[in-house]
Amino acid sequence: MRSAIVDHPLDPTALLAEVASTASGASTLFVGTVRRVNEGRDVTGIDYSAYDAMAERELADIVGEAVAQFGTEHIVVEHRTGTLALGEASIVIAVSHARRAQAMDAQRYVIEQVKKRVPIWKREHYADGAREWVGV
Amino acid sequence: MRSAIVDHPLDPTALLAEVASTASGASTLFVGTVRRVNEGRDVTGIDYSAYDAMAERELADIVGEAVAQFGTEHIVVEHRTGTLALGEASIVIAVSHARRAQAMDAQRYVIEQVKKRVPIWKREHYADGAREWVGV
Amino acid sequence: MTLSVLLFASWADALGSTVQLDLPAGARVRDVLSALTERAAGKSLPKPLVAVNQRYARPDTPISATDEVAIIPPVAGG
Amino acid sequence: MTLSVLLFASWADALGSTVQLDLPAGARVRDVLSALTERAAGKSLPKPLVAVNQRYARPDTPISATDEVAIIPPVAGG
Repeated sequence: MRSAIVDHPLDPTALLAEVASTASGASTLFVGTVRRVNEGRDVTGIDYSAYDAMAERELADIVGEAVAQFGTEHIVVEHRTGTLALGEASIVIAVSHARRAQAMDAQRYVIEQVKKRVPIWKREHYADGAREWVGV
Repeated sequence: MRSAIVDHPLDPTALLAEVASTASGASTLFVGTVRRVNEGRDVTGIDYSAYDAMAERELADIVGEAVAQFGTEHIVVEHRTGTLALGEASIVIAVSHARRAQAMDAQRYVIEQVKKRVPIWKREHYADGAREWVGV
Repeated sequence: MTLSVLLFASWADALGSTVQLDLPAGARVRDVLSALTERAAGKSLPKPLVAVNQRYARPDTPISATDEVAIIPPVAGG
Repeated sequence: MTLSVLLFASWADALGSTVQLDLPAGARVRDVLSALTERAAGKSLPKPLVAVNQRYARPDTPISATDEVAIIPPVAGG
């Protein structure tokens, strides 16, 4: 298991390879990406910022919980910070597990907990030039 | 949307790219792989065979159902046939959706329906030289 | 009528990938299954489903000589 | 005691990324929040949580001058 907050583009393929194991019957990848439209407004990009030390610890806690709860060591998560263009990946979650149901359950647990707990914020850039913090 | 039964190695990265869209906030990838151990026996490889024409139609039906039920066009599935070594991918399911919950729900729907309905069979090769059809 | 039936997996190993059956006119899926089960007597084969023209069919589905009929042992894709 | 508080996102835009607060000895998380809410008077800011030493803290968690205290506006990662 591994988790990190990084400031460079994410590589889903590398994370999928990192969790690969011949003990696993299923691997899953979740990739969060910057959407063109959010709540009816045209988005042109997003700044992600983090309280880095706490975000890294909280993310590591979540991965540790998923490892314990779903029974696989093969979970890797990276979250990106900085300015992201449309379509770029903000988070990649890779899981592999002997059993497919647990691989999918672990994937969902991690993304839902990340959304709730990890101190990361995003400021959307809109086509009209405005920039606003999301969830405020 | 697209689905296929193929007899060459699968490329998860290509399928992930195929479903990418700036209308999507989440992409998921499910990869089924050949496990080293099944029900306590050491596996060395698997032959997958299909009733090709029906398997292609059934797989296309499943993808069409998921497109209608979960509300995204961005679903691509490939299932491989032939002899696969340990760790090789037998199926790849790529989905992208505006919303993460629906992306994950569609992923799960497709793999569960494939397991139930698509006429594909596997014969495991064991370390002791035996070969047996699974699910028999 | 003479009906060609496609077999797969363990059923193909036991009886070949195609079997010719002589069936009375008006035969149904259940008659195909009975005839094949008789041929497989003594072999340990899993109970299959039957597909007619590449769709799963019920036991009472009628069969004609031009239908594509297939024996579908328990599937294991994914 | 003088306490340095870390701010993020909309709170950092409004008050800066660090704020110094003078608080009585024995102050708790709720006192930090009260002091900061007073400084932010008139600005439209979302209700935050507070982290002490990089963990979410309750309103009655006691604070000392050496703690790392941070204001956590609603998170939006993922």
